[in-house]
Amino acid sequence: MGRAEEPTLFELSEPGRHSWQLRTTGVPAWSADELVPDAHRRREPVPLAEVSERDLVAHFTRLSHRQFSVDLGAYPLGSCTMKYNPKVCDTVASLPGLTDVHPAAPARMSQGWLSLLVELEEALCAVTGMAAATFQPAAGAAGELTGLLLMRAYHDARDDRRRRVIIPDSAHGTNPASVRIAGYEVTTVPSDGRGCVDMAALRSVLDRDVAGIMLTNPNTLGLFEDGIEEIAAAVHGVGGLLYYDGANLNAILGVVRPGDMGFDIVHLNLHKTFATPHGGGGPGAGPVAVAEHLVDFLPGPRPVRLVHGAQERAASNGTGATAYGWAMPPRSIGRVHSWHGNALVLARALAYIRVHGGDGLRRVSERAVLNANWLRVRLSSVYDVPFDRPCMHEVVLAAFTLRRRYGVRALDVAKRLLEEGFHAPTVYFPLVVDEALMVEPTETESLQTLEALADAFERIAAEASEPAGVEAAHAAPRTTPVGRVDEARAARMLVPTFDARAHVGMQGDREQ
Amino acid sequence: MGRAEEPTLFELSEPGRHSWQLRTTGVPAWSADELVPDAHRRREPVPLAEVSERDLVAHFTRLSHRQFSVDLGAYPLGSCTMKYNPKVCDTVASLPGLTDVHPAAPARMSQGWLSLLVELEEALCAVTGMAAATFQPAAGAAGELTGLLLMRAYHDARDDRRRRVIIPDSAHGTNPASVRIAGYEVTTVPSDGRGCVDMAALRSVLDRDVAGIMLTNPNTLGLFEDGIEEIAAAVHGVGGLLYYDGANLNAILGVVRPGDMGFDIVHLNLHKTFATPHGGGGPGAGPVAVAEHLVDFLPGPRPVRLVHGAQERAASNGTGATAYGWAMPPRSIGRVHSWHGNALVLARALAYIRVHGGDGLRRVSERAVLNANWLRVRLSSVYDVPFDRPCMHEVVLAAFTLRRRYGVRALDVAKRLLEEGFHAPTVYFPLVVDEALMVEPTETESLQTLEALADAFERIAAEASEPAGVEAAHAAPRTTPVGRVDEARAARMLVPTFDARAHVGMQGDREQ
Amino acid sequence: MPDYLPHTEADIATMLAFLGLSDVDELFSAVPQALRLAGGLDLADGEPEPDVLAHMGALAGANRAAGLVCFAGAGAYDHEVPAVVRALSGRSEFVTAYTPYQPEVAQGVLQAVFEYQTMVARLSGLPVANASLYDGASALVEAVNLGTAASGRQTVWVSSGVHPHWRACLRTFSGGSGHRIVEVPLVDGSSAWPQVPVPSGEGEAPGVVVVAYPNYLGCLEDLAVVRRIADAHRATMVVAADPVAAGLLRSPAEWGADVVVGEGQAFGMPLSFGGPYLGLFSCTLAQVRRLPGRLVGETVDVEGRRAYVTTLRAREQDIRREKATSNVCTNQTLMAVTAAIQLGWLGTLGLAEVALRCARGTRYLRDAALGISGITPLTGDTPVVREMALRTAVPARTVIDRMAAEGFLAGVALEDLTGAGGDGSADADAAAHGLLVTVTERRTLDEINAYLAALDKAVRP
Amino acid sequence: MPDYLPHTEADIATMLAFLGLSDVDELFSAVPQALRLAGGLDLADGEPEPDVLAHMGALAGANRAAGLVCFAGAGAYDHEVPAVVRALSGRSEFVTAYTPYQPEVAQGVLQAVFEYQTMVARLSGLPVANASLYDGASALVEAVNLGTAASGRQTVWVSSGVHPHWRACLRTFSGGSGHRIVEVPLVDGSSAWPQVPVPSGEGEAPGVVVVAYPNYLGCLEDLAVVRRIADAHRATMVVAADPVAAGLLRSPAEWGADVVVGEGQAFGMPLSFGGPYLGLFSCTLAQVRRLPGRLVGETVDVEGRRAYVTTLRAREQDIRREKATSNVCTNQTLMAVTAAIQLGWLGTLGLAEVALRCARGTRYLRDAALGISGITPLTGDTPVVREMALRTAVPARTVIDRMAAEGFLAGVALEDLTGAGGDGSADADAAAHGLLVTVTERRTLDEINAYLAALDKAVRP
Ligand SMILES: Cc1ncc(COP(=O)(O)O)c(C=O)c1O
Ligand SMILES: Cc1ncc(COP(=O)(O)O)c(C=O)c1O
Repeated sequence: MGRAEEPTLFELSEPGRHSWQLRTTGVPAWSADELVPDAHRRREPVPLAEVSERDLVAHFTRLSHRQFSVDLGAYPLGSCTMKYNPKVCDTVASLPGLTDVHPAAPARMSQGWLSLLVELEEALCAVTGMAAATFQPAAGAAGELTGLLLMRAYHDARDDRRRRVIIPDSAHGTNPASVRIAGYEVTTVPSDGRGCVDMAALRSVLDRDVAGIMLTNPNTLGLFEDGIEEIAAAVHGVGGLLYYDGANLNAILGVVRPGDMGFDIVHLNLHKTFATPHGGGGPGAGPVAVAEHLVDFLPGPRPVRLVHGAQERAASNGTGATAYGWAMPPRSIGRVHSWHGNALVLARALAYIRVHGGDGLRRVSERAVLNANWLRVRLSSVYDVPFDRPCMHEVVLAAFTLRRRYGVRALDVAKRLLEEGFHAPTVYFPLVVDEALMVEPTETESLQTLEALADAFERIAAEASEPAGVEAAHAAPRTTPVGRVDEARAARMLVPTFDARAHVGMQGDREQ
Repeated sequence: MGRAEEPTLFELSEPGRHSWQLRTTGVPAWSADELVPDAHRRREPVPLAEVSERDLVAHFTRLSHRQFSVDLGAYPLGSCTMKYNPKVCDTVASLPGLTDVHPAAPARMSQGWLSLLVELEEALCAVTGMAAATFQPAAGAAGELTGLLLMRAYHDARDDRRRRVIIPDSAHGTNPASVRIAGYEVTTVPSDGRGCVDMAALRSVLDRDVAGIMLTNPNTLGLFEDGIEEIAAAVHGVGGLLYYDGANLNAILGVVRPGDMGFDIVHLNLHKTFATPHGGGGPGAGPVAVAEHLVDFLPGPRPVRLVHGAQERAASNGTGATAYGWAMPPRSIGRVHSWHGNALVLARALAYIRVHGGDGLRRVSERAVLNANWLRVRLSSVYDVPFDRPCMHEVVLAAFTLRRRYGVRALDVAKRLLEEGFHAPTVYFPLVVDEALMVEPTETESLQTLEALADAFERIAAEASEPAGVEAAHAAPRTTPVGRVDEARAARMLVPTFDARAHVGMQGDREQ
Repeated sequence: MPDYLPHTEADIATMLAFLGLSDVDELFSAVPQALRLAGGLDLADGEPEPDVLAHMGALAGANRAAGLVCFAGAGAYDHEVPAVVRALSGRSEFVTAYTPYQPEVAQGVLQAVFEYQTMVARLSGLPVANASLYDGASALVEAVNLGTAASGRQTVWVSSGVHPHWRACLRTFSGGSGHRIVEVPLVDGSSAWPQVPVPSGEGEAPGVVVVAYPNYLGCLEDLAVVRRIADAHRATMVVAADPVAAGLLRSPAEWGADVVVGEGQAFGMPLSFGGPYLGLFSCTLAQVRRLPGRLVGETVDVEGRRAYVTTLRAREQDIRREKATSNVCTNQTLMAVTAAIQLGWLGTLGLAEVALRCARGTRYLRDAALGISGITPLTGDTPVVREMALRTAVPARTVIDRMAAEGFLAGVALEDLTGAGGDGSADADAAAHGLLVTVTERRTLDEINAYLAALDKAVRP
Repeated sequence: MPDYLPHTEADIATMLAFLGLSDVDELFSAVPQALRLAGGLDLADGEPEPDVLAHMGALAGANRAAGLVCFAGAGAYDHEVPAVVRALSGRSEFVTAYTPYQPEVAQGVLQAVFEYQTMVARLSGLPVANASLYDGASALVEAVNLGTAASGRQTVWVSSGVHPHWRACLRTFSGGSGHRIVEVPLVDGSSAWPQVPVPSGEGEAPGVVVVAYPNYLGCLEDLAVVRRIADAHRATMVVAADPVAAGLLRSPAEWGADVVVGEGQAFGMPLSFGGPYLGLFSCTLAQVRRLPGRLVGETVDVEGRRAYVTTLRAREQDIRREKATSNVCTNQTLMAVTAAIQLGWLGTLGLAEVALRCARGTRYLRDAALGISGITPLTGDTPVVREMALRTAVPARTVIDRMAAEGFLAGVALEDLTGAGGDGSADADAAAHGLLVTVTERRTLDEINAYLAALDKAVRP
């Protein structure tokens, strides 16, 4: 099951089939031409698929059997924190009292949501050591851009025009891209031999044109930047701000806080650290938390706890209970979302945080780091470990020896792992490591699973020393729904829609 | 995915792991020995599995990928009516207002449920042409037994002791088994050359010792017993009752009613006709509907619409609305279920019936019969059709020619179909047909699906004429999660539990 | 015309043409004209899903009991069902499959049931468990059928501590099987075995002895006595055991049970007005060929891979037909899978904890309730684990009505239980004033205290 | 200690020993002592799931809006979401997967997104659609980025008929991009393009022209005019189109749009207080290398089997880094999959029917509402498809408060929309008395009539 090719919904379609059923309303049945002026009226309906509910279900259920997921097995995709997503959060995200609230409903009618957001904000501030947060950014990258606009607003407010933002060479691609889109120039600093920011290089690029630095700590090599105090002092010294990319917060919950390290702005990836599922690529949530001196610039309106007084009494409808409302920060950069952010994702995160509590979140990080280090030590004899010292929640291995000796690349190792029932690690990232295999087991994998994963890694390496093994590695994966995919052809003969197939002369079906 | 062997939960278990989380209650924490007398107190906890929620989820999700289902594809399993089960019914069956009602809640507090049951009873009576129904039987076989006890109670009440029940040789195994358990003897009548009850044979066994006859119409050959009026007259003539096995009601909704054919007792398989899902083998629901002269014997208590008067006013709490209550039929055979039957299954059936309405149910049968006949005609040139005349909602094909010519049996055809992504038809049933392949496409399969199914059937037959094809048929299925299973060994070396593995010397894992 | 039918007009025309028919009605030519339903079914026309959902929602809304804090039990319990169990047992591969007749594509259900059987066997202490029966009552009926077949004797001694509805079912089905059911009275919460007249001959000697553990009033019966009676008569000892209480109690097998049955609703099934629930059934190896229902066994496939399959099929109705000892075909597989998931979630310690918490809550409520004037014990000092029977100064039905107004489902009136099935075993006054109260692990101290306060008011004349 | 961690004490001991550590704290030796958090997080200890669910349930219960019959829209609509769409989009394979970086095990998500792209392209009439953006606003921002890059000019003419929040986002992000946003006023519901001062030079000439169709007041703009303006300036024409109204309206591509963006919430996503929603984005083939976000393409695997993969990856931030034109990584894939399922469920005729029913309900309500004294039109006779702006005699916020007491979410106060984002484009009185009312296909005649009756009372001084 899952191995048979699945036709597209359009190929299953037959004119006249239907699935839809709509409420009986009794509203007068004017025709389209009575309702829409001729010039605007569509002549033919939008051609979609026409299938029965039965075929709709079979189609998407079969597609789901062609998809790997956390629920099917270990997903040690470095930097992505593919931990188990508790099912209780699905229940939370489907409570009608949360799902059926219009985003423009007046505060008086959405006290539950406002209270939820304020509670989450307080929790995230406790975790990061910051003063306040915005929930509007819908994912990490959106948080980055928001954070950089805050940085800009901060300097602008001091009439201090700065043009550059510093980024280490190990940074995730969203960092430089966000910097560029925020209208800044990127200055890259190299990593030193220990995998940390090269302090000398950093100092050499620091001047009053530097708006700030973007870092994640632990960094994308899975290593803790132990010079962070020095970095912070240096950047603050030239008037720059420190931006924390929260992708790796999973390593340090309850251990150390970005605020205490000197960061001014933090974005969090709730879909990583707080187990809200990734959904095949989203939705995420990328709240941005800031230190006191940046609070006034936050996007708005923001959910706030109303101070006791007239406003509160009005909002709580005379009940006297603490009530919540909206407030626009005085020097807000403005909106960064159509509404208030990915609200249901936020509700999931709060539930996760409450189940764990302060004590549980710390355990999360301890176990994540324990798991990663166990894998590091276990695999260090068969894979390269470019920076072989204690790592945090992920470890960057490399296949350069395998490649040099046997021609087996990181990509081959990844594809072989798919055959073994595991998802592959992140490959070829961070860019500073050749043939990188970035492994993040997460805290929800058991020792048995780690052992099985390590066994698979070792088996693949051992096989590589034999010709059949090399061949198998290059031919992998063969037990997956499809084999290696021709990516070059996809780009060369672009088929971005079913309708585009006709242009490149694809057949409705391959030869039987 | 789905092809890798999955360890049992017990093998994934590690002492000290846990998934459970229970509400914080604040109840005093007495110890077990303060609560349970020594003689009764368990010394060691019941050994179950100890796994994390993450492993629990992965385990059962992976198991689900080793399971075929209606949602994954066509399931033409004759007699079982594996039609599409609308998802809206899942929603109905999870409404807290239905799921959170204790079965012993007083009628005043469960008016919704009572009203639902009465409405469903009325609908089933409309469909079957009967006077009243009981919902207690949890599946078809339970309905049969209940119906036979009603038959007995009816005769007993007339002081008319009868010992035999007639069953055609094509009957489903539950019929004779139920007859036996109801304390009757089975008298089998053969089918005639047209696949119907042999009237002469029937007459020859009819006498005043016959309590009744059990029939399904259409019968298990998918053929309508067109002599039903004659049968009914003959059985009633000797004072016997007619029992209708509702397994095949899907063929005749809105076309003809068991009551009008002369049946006195009808059981329905809601899990067939009314699309409540089969759940891998249950739960079902097997309500029994009866003609007027049997109503007083029904199991009880029964949900009833209260007559206007004091009782109603009490139950409706003075609101004056029509209210519902419980009533024990005066000569009830008693209870046949711990409570009121498989209530949530009943709720699903009512939702299905309401969506279709009278007009829609008739369309269901029309299309079911259309689909079956299309397959019959299409496949009649390559498979044997023992009774080649218009069928109802299913068609019994046979592989005796394939077997004779090439040694390819019905079982082989079935296993090859599994490889093609379809479920197999019912094989070797009914017993009166050699190498039977009982195909019930159901009305929810589209013409395209029927064509693909017929193509697969034809391909298998065509391949059988070549040695490689025969070999492939015998080796099938090879693309399924496991290959052909050693059933003999399962019975010979019985391993009914994980713990029994030790006794027969099974390994924790097969050799790596 | 809402429905789920895929046929377009063009499809229908094509198909009819292929069949050489001109009209859909001709498909039914075998149905005698005189029998055909004129004018269609006497049912309203179909309504679109959202309308139907609104109707069903209105019905659901009319169930006041759903909103009450539940202290009712009597065989149906308000236990925790976590989101994870609902999510997994609701997977459509489990929900929309049929009985695993094709094991090659049914390993998911088969393995889950195999795990379920293992868990049920561990709970009872017996080596074999089947793939499920309809409910507790049907499991008991099948156990009695097995026992009478094994002993060759039709007389069945049943403790009146067995759930009244289950006993009612036994009586109903004895109408077919011809079993002679002898109900043994309860005295002060325990079965009074000595009150059964000494059997006057082989015909009267019991072939089966049935006892509940704990019994339906929540009391722990002396199973050693029952074993001795069974031994004395070479009868089969059947124990109807509460599988949650099993987390605290010695297993029925330790007490010598031959067959253990039970209601599995507590393992992941919502109250649902009584169904679908789950009949638990386990027995000794010696009885395995008389086992009712399906049994999954482990085996291997052609390549030697571990595989599961339904086994000892020769017992089943589709093969043995009129010689079968059980007619069960469709059972409660999805509920068995659900129970396996729920028991996997609870695990060794979770089950013990649930049982312990139930017992604690029960103790707390009982101690406090007996301090209320107007409440007296119905079962004396007999140990109580999980359910208790109280005597209320005003009729129990009145108490339940009054407590509903305070937000509680106060319990089950004994009268409703024993009356409904036409029992009559309990004496009328005890029944009218008997209130069966349950405390599960879900009940908080605050809820219990509020309950007690409400009870205090409710039992005043 | 509730959590989801599998480690037993024994596991931890084994693992620490393997690492040569004696304590878990040593794992964090790289963290400078001075920075370490003393005393743990300032958060309460963990609570078991049922307690958390109770808390979240209480919060949910405090949202009165959830129980109101919804006549609010303004970019977030109460459309039918059938059980089947929820069931399929909730399948854990879709929910718990990551971005399909390993196509061999991600064909499920990839194909679903490919189908989504096809549907979005068919809706807009343009040949390419991406795999989703965050929401309507982010899609608009990206479209403007694409347009300015294509034209090489930073000036953007934006109709004030574009949703006020989206315009607010445009303004926010222009703080980084340096775009010059020129807002074109609405007069009587339509963009008054002639009011924009004639560009005095290349720098002032628009590189992008943005219009909404229908605009946020529900009016149909003349897109031919917009195309002429775009042509005159060789500017990119961006249309923010309502994808449900597209079921009734000519496609933006027919009007000459270069880029079409929209909010996809209407396709299967509940209101959810504003998210997660779905940014729809489609464009011409000529612009495909500037397309923001992910794009799935069809290709083949090594054996020639049809396969899908994310393509033109060189555009994306992880490869182009500081040269990327968009920073989007995580998007709204699950929402795109949901939309594909919902659009598969609606199909060709269902979408047309939904649009038609919306328009009918809107017409009915508008006709009747304008008969109420105290209600006047805010947008004159401009055609209205799906959303309407009314002027209420008392402030709109007051109307909404009063109508809530009658069980309705009466609509959105214009003041809240234009004020919240710090807009100020609408004049203050119009904003304070402007009520945006929406009628979807879910609103019954009874609901609408009851609404009208309540409105009649609510607008009295
Ligand atoms: C280190 C790092 N930073 C930023 C991001 C961007 O987050 P998102 O994908 O939520 O936009 C990611 C995730 O992909 C990441 O790994
Ligand atoms: C013809 C026939 N009769 C009776 C039954 C028994 O129904 P159930 O399986 O619900 O007990 C079946 C189904 O298996 C059947 O096909």
